[in-house]
Amino acid sequence: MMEFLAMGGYAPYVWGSYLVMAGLLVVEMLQLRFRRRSLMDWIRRMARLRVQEENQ
Amino acid sequence: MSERGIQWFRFTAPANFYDLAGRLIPWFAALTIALFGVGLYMGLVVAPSDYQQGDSYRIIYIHVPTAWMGMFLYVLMAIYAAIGLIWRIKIAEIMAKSIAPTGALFTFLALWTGALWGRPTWGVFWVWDARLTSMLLLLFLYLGYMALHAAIDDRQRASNASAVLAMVGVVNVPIIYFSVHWWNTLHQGASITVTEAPTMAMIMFVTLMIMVLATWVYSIAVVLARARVELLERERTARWVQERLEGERR
Amino acid sequence: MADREFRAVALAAERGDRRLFDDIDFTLSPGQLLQVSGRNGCGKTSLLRILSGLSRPVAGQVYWGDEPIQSVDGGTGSCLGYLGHQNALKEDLTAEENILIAGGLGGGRPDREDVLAMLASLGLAGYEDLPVRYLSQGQKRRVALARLLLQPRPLLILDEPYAALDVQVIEVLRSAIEAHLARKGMIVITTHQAVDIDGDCHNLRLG
Amino acid sequence: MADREFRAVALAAERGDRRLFDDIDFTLSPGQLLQVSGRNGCGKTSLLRILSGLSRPVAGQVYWGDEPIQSVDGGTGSCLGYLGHQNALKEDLTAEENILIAGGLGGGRPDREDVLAMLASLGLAGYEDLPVRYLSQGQKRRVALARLLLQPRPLLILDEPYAALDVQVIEVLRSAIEAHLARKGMIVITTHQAVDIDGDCHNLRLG
Amino acid sequence: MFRPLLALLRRDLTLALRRPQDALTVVGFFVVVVALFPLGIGPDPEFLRSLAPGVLWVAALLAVMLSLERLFSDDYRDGTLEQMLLVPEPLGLLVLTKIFAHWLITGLPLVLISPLLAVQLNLRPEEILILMAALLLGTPILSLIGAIGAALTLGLRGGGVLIALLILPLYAPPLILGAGAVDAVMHGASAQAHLSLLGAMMVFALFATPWATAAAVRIMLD
Amino acid sequence: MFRPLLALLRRDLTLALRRPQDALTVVGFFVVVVALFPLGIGPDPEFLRSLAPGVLWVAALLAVMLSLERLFSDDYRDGTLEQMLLVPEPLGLLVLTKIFAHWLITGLPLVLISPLLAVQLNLRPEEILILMAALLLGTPILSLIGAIGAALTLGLRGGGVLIALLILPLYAPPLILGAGAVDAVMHGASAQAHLSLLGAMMVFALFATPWATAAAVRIMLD
Ligand code: HEM
Ligand SMILES: Nc1ncnc2c1ncn2[C@@H]1O[C@H](COP(=O)(O)OP(=O)(O)OP(=O)(O)O)[C@@H](O)[C@H]1O
Ligand SMILES: Nc1ncnc2c1ncn2[C@@H]1O[C@H](COP(=O)(O)OP(=O)(O)OP(=O)(O)O)[C@@H](O)[C@H]1O
Ligand SMILES: [Mg+2]
Ligand SMILES: [Mg+2]
Repeated sequence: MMEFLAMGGYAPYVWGSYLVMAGLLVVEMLQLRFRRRSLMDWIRRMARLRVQEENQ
Repeated sequence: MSERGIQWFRFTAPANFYDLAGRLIPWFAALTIALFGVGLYMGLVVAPSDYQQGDSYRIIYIHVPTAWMGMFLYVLMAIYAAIGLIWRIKIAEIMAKSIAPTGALFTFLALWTGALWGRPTWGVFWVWDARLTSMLLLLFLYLGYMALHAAIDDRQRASNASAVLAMVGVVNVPIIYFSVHWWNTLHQGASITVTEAPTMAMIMFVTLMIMVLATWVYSIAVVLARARVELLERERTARWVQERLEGERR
Repeated sequence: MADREFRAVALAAERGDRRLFDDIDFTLSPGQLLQVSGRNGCGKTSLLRILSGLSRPVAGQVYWGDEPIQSVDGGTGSCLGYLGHQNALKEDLTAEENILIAGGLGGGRPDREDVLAMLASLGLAGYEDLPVRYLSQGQKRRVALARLLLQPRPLLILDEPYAALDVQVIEVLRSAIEAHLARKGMIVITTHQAVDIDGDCHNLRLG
Repeated sequence: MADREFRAVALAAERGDRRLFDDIDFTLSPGQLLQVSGRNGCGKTSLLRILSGLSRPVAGQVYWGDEPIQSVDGGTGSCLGYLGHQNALKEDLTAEENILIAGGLGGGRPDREDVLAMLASLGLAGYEDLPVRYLSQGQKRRVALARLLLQPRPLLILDEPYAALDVQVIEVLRSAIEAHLARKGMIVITTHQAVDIDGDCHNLRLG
Repeated sequence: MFRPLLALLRRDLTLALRRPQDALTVVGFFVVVVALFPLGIGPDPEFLRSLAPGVLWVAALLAVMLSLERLFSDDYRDGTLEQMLLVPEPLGLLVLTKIFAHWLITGLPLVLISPLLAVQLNLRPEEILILMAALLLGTPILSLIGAIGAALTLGLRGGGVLIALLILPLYAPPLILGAGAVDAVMHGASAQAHLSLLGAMMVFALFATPWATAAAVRIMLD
Repeated sequence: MFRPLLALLRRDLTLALRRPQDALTVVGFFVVVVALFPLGIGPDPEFLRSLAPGVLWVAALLAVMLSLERLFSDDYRDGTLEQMLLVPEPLGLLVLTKIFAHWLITGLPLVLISPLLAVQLNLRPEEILILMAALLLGTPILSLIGAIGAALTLGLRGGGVLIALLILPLYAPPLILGAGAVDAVMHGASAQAHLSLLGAMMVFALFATPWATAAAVRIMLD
């Protein structure tokens, strides 16, 4: 296992590449999900507002 | 906008696109996980280390796919932008805008992984090699596109303006590439260039292709997902959005 | 002066998420004036820009005779003159130069005497050869008006032309407008100030 | 509200080479309004800027009580509010934020409820949390007015406050001005639009 | 047909003459940037000489880029650009005329002042000739390409810096070729190839960019 | 006493957050300018390394300078600056607050991104540390001095280029010291002296320039 992690002495480079890539892809997906959620909330709020206005 | 134009693609109608993308995304997401799983296992565990570069060569499995993806997505983005600008097709505009962040991300990753690979192989993180330099300029083109999009408030105007920029950029990419190439070979200086891996072993090649496929599927999934969000944001007052929202939880 | 009608068909405009107006239709014949009125923010400026072909409506079309306004023979500018919120003057040029050059740009060859006479009639005698920068808010507006009135266009589109003008000049402008209508010109105008105009006036209320 | 007089003594202004006005004297007591009128370019804006201490006269002096206006205790801004041709709004902030921050900058701690109420009274209910950029010309002017009216200053200096406003809002503004006078405030105002104000009004004609 | 274009050209040149400091500041900027380099890098003459083509070109490029912000923005702010859309003349030609005027006012003076700076950086006469030729071909390209960026940032806050980000990547080819031309003569080679490529690029830009710029102007004024 | 200053600082930072691209484009410009140099000068790593301190500093300086144009001009254009003169608070302090906000938005990011570029130009870790320290001390000086130029060119046409001409000469001392610090470590000497001088200069600028800037603002708004 340690041997695998050491990558023949190139650990910083190899893992630096792979982990950064994994990290950034995950960040991209999370950011997308976050954006989608806040957008949905906003649309719902506006819809509620409109209904409220119409009822008045 | 006045003449709604070409409707022969069924999915150009926003609601249809929204639904279709929503149905496709889970499949691509699943495929992405599977391909990355297999690719990473093969690349990091199964494939033997290189007799010259040792284990550092394993970076190739992400370096090459990201580099390809970065370049390809720019062209794709420009094509969508042109379609959006000329025929005023909303979905194309949205696709162009949605591709940009992913393309920039992959371009950045190509630079990053290349730099980390360069250290063990060349002894430095960076040389002003033609390929590296034009990749860097490509990143700037992406950033300029996104900055322009962000700087303009009006959505329609933003996508039109950045479409012009994307098209100008794509005409220039080959010019940039050749001039940079020429510049580098004219000066003496850095004689190190990106070396071809010596006749790749079969296992390496297969692994590489799996990883390339994985980044492809990932890009499709993410771009579609982002396009859906963009679409919602643009059409948030449309009736179909309200209808979709009744049904959907998240 | 004009021999065609100016028509708007089913115009709609959006800004941000809001639909400003919908289904605006009208026909303006030679000699008629259309006053667009409405509260602040109801979309008057947006409508006037669409009418002059500067921006595109979300739906509908504007016609000059039978041609869409963007593709009029000889360019949109050959049939209409537009005065926006801004004066479109070069601050470093004098009033006279500004008007002469604008005339040249429009393809005409304006006469110096006419320009001076027009400026004088708007109360700018003595200010013709000062760089526009030295003029006050209202004086600049007058120069812009002089430029517009010197380009003989059948249709004039005026966005709050009275803004910043003092009472005397408003009077002058009013008679210029009436003369233009009498010559079978057409006018589209917005304003928050009440100025009565003699002629075939119509009203369009937004919002 | 105010307990001092606002006085101008022998003011003169020059722009370029021209003397705009000479020897302007007046005294404004609490509860009085001064309307500055005159043709375009006679120097109204220049006078108002001098009165608010933003620019210096060639001759003469402006006093707040016995202090010259530039060296009032607590800063010029503590005794007067100024509304110029420009609205002084940040386009990226909402109407509400703009007003709250301007209040904070003035050293006060404005109340959110008051701000919303004032905006509503000026017909901007529903627009409070939109970036000002999205507002039309007249709506922006209203936000600037709301900001001014929320800073309780004894003296208000208003340069064409009615510009770009529609009729309803002019009415609202008129009653706000009358209320300010009734509270023993003072006002200096210029305008080309005729709006009758009930109160102790005086007139100053330039040019 | 050409009357409006001439009127426009005359207007832009008149405006520039009324405000000579505008054109002079561009030249001033060029000179100052070149002068900063020895401060940052050290005064060694041989070293400076080997840097000279690059530094001169980068400085010229930055100077042109900065001046570009004003290419349309003045006309935009005071509403003249709007009126120009109403002129019965193809917008592309109007744009080209404006670019030409802009080059006469800013690009040409750079070319003319460059020998002075080149001497200060120890370039030789024959190298200076090539430098001027390259700049003569290159600065119009910079103006033409930059006009697109100028149009795309019309009316945006922070336009100046945004322009830079948009067009600097596109400036790489003329920069490489231009600096390369001088470099080639410095190393005893011929600059022929560089210069002909630059010329070809200029012709291409001359025909292609005005339309892109016109489209951008229309979009931003929509 | 401090409430208005805090309100101002909060306002400026909020505005920057609403428009993050403004700050990002400054960084982008910095990066792009640095990237242009190898294109103009050639890719030889050793050569680039010896240029690195000068190039990085000149690029940082240009980036700060360009961003300065917007320090007061937004406030000037929409009339907020006029209102600020009426605030019961010394104008010098208000100006200092604005400069501080401006530095947080533009100067600090430059410092933070500089290591990346330094690596591309082949600087070594210990040199990069000194580079960052020098930039950390130097960029505030650049902002402080530049503010005077920004105030003096308020409302003038072609402000951007004019600012450059006014303040670039004043930028010579921080440039020499800053680039010199890195150069010193590159040649095995100590950067102590350079850094302390830079620090002293910063303190001096901190006390002197806000008042000059305030005076300039008053004059230009008269
Ligand atoms: C920051 C540094 C680097 C960048 C920006 C970069 C960029 C690229 C790009 C754009 C490609 C795809 C181009 C094509 O397929 O024609 C590529 C492919 C490749 N790179 Fe890199 N690279 C970098 C560093 C390296 C290093 C250090 C190595 C190994 C020593 C390397 C090895 C390769 C290989 C083997 C390929 C695939 C070969 C091929 O398909 O032509 N790269 N790189
Ligand atoms: N870029 C924009 N994004 C979103 N909304 C906008 C934008 N520009 C304008 N609006 C909105 O569009 C509406 C119409 O603006 P417009 O300038 O046409 O009004 P107007 O009728 O001319 O008003 P005024 O009488 O005040 O000049 C306003 O309510 C404004 O809030
Ligand atoms: N910078 C300047 N240099 C020279 N003259 C100037 C300058 N600014 C203004 N003027 C002149 O000063 C006069 C007064 O200008 P001011 O703006 O005070 O007029 P105003 O009374 O406010 O006019 P308006 O009703 O049009 O707003 C004008 O005639 C103008 O020509
Ligand atoms: Mg309007
Ligand atoms: Mg005035």
